[in-house]
Amino acid sequence: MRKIYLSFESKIKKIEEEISSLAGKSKITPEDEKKILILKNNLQAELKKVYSNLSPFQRVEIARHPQRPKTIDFIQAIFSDFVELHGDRLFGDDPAVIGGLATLEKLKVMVIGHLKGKDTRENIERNFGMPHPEGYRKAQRLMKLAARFNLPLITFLDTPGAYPGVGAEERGQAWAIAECLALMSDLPVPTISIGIGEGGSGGALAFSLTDRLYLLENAYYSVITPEGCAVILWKEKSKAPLAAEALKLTSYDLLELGLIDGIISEPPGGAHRFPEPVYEKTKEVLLSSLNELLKLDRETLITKRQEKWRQMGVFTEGD
Amino acid sequence: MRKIYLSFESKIKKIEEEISSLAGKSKITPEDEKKILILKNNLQAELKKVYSNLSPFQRVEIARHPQRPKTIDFIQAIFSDFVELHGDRLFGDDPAVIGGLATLEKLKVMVIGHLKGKDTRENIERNFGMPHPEGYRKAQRLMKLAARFNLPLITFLDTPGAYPGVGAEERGQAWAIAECLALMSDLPVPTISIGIGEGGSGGALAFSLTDRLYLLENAYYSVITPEGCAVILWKEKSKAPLAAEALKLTSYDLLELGLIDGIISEPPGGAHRFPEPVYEKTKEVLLSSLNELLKLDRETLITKRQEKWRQMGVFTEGD
Amino acid sequence: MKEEKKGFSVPDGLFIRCGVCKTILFRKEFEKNFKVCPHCGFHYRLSVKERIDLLLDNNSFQEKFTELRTADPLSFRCLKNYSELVEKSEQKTGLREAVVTGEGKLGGISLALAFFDFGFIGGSMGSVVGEKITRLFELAEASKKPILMVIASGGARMQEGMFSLFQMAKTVTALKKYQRRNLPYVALFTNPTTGGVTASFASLADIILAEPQALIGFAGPKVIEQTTGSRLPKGFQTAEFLMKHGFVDLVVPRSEQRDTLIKLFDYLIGG
Amino acid sequence: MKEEKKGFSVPDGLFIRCGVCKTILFRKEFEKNFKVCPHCGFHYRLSVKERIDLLLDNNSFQEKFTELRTADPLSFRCLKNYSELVEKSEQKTGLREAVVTGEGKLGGISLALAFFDFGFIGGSMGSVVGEKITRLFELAEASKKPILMVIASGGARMQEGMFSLFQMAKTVTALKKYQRRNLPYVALFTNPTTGGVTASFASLADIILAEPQALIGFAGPKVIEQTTGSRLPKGFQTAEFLMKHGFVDLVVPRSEQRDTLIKLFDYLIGG
Ligand SMILES: [Zn+2]
Ligand SMILES: [Zn+2]
Repeated sequence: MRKIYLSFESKIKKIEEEISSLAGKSKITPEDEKKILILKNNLQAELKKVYSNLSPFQRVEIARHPQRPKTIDFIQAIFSDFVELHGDRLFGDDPAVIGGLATLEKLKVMVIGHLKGKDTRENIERNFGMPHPEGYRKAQRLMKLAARFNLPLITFLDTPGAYPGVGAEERGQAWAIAECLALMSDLPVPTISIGIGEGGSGGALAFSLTDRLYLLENAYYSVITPEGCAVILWKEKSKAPLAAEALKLTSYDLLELGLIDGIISEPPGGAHRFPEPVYEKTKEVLLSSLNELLKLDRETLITKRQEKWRQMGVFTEGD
Repeated sequence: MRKIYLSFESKIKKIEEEISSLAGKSKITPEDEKKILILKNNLQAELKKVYSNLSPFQRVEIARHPQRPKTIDFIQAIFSDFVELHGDRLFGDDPAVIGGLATLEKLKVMVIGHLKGKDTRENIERNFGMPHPEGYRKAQRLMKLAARFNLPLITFLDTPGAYPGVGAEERGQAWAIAECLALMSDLPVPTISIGIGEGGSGGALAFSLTDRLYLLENAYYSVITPEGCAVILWKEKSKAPLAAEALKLTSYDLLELGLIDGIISEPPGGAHRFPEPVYEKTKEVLLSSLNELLKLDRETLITKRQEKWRQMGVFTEGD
Repeated sequence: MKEEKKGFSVPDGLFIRCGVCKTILFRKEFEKNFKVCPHCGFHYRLSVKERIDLLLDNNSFQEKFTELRTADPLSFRCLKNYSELVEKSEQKTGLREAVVTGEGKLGGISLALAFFDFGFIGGSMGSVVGEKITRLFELAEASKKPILMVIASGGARMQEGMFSLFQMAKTVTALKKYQRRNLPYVALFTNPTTGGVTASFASLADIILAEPQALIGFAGPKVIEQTTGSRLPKGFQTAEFLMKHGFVDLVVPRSEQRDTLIKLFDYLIGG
Repeated sequence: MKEEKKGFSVPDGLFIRCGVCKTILFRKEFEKNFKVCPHCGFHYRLSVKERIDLLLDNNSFQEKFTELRTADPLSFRCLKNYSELVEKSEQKTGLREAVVTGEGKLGGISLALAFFDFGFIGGSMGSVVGEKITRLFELAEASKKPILMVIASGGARMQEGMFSLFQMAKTVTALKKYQRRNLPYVALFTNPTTGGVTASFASLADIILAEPQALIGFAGPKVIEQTTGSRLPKGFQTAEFLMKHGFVDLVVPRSEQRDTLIKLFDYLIGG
């Protein structure tokens, strides 16, 4: 697959292309090898430089990178024996949401996530990871199964948002999301969310009222898209980078504000360039969180979750 | 509204028309009055004669009589302060099912029923009382409200059956009915069904897994329409009267077989001719049943309902 | 709503012109009619005070949680700073936030109450709105009171970023604890009810009433048109449309709202 | 299914011809392949015995409730009497009713089991089928066993009238009591699964698997065509269609059924 480069990766692109052109030669001289080594060092330095100075909007671009690993990649890399379960038993089986039974080391769990496609064809099929109400209702069904059969719930967040379309409105998008929230608020099993890419507003929130909420370093989570915010506040879509800044939507901002429980770091170059270490870290985080949460009795678990979400918000009190 | 006569009512029709032609004269002589009195006596005698010798299929015809009182008529005649509630919170508001809060004397209850139209236009709007899945799901929502707010549930049965259509299948007709049954099997409030007209198979059953099930005298309740049965078994729709006989679908048959809890009698001439006394009797039955059921504690109520339905069926045991 | 703006285009005269049906109306009659056009039935926006007058028993309302004040947790900067926006909204509406919460009576029934004002930053939910709604659920749970909420909101409040989004989770968590007690919660959706408020505590009410023609939905119609690139069907996202699609129990004009609500609460607490 | 009948049109030879794709097949190979056409993948009907061989651990099945016998509660009369029909079906299938119930093991997991045979009066549910299913739920509840049911049914059995219809209510009541214990129940829908069985205990399974191309629905396709007066869309009411519409978890070919079921039960009892 041809690599796709982001706007701020032009220098990286140049180095990587030089490396592959040298490495692709039919005869590689010792001279070439030396050059490659130097270029690789340069590449490392450049990746570090670029990726340690990312603007919020650049992180949004990384979160949206078409080659960033998707929920299905995380499922395949981290779990074994995945059995996908389909359908909401009401209207449809939303391809923008994937869910099923999976095994994490020896732990049996229920996994649910938004699912984007890997290419245009897949993205059209999966509606670019934007669920319809039936996606949220499929999730609700799986959540209830998880509760019934005592399976911890793990969700992966990766959506630009719930789909704003005629059918989605006709079938109660707002209700579908609200009912997910209601169900998760006292689901009697441990629940963990991992934001792996885009955290698009209510469409992402529907899967993240959990005991623990982590974001990959370059994932974002926002009340509104930077573009949408820019149009409303500056009347210009091009002001999206400003909006991204103002909205405090990066993993670092959100951790600092106390809105998420932790960051899963990505190598310089991002999860789309180096997914393996990200899978590994995600797995560690899941295992250690589950370990903690499984020690709690059901009632304590729910109470703690409710307390966690009870304290969200900043205001002053008293006249 | 012009009276509609059934095939076996030709003599009744003749007498009634003679009466109205006499009564409609601009000047009614004492002679006319005498004639009318005699005719009225004849009418009574004829109604009694015809209506005490009805064949099963004739009862089916009465149950389907377009002028037979509908669920809405029972609601208006028996209850006060009806507040209709709409929608399944999932897909639609099925006009073939009506439901809402109502007051029976001083008792607050939830009422749900199939709803046919009073004329062709209304019948098209209400799909001739044949629900789609959203009708059963609206009912489920109202049943849950009844349980939450401790309101006894009263259902009226009057449907040719659940609608056999493409959309109904696409949206899970079978599931919608099954979930009604599951919900009713342990609903923690008293539940009573009244079959007022057609009891069309699973479409009617969905509302009748109750503590008490009554049928109006000329209502029917059947596993399949007589016509459907005739086509399958005799390969001829015209054999419907034979099928109606074989299926044991009248209120009298069903009471004898122990499948219903009682019959609400209709005056000779039927509920379409004399609805008022039928409303009255229905109200009495509801009040006395509710009175009994409200004495039971929740657990006993549910246990008794489960035991009632547990023993349905006839078979032999032992080789 | 464009029509509404038009309806108020002659703001100070003896007469106003209905923006929808263009009829010239006596201002007094219009206001006595709770701002419903007597000609076309369009329901114009009401202030919180007008809502209270319309629905509650006289002088029964007692506001609660007035001590909560909006902070600016993101130090949000754009053309206009967030704190200035809040200040301006306070002046414009005479309110301190987009929702007024409290207790009051309706037909003698004690209720916990929330009234949204769309004029306050589009009735949007930030930390204070979320906290007030949450406290209202807690108060109602503790005192076993039924709840009535009159909604009018454009959604979560952008200027508090993820704090706003998480108010959806917070309010629903409180609601779920409340609903476990089998206490009734009725919502009245007014124009407009969209976004994060709809997708959280608002649509989880036991019974949902709506005002005629009120805009109700998750996404706003503009966003949908832009995303799908097609024109919206007529009547899309109106209260009547929502009822047809199964999400609204009843569309109730203002003249009947008080009576309907009294009946409803009577059923839900008396069973 | 017309195709199926065609498929068995050369019933005694060394070869048979697949009614769907017209390929000539070795009968032995076809049967070793559990009656799935190796060419087009069409799943032909299996007997209960073949199902048990396909799915369960060897010799683990023990039939239960064999003492139940069909009565004729309506003394049902038509061209052919009900009792004659039952007798003929017994002879044809070697079974005593349309469902075989019992206990057995699947990958070492003890299960309560039901297998329907469509050959016995269309797999229809009368009093005995209802009673067997009910007893199976009760047995499974008492012994805390997971349940697997392999469904094939045309619905309620006409010849027992309302007794048959009420088996839907009876079985669901037993199922609900069973499910309160959070014990798992998996159903495998085979061709065809329609009518009253679908509209009761079958579709309330926690997980629903289906065989490829199996007909699944409430109403049969003929009835729908007659009622609506229009032709049905292609693939309507197939297992794949049902999955797309949200009612089937997975469509699983015979070759994978045993493994998938073992995995599933492992998840549902091991959590
Ligand atoms: Zn007007
Ligand atoms: Zn073939």
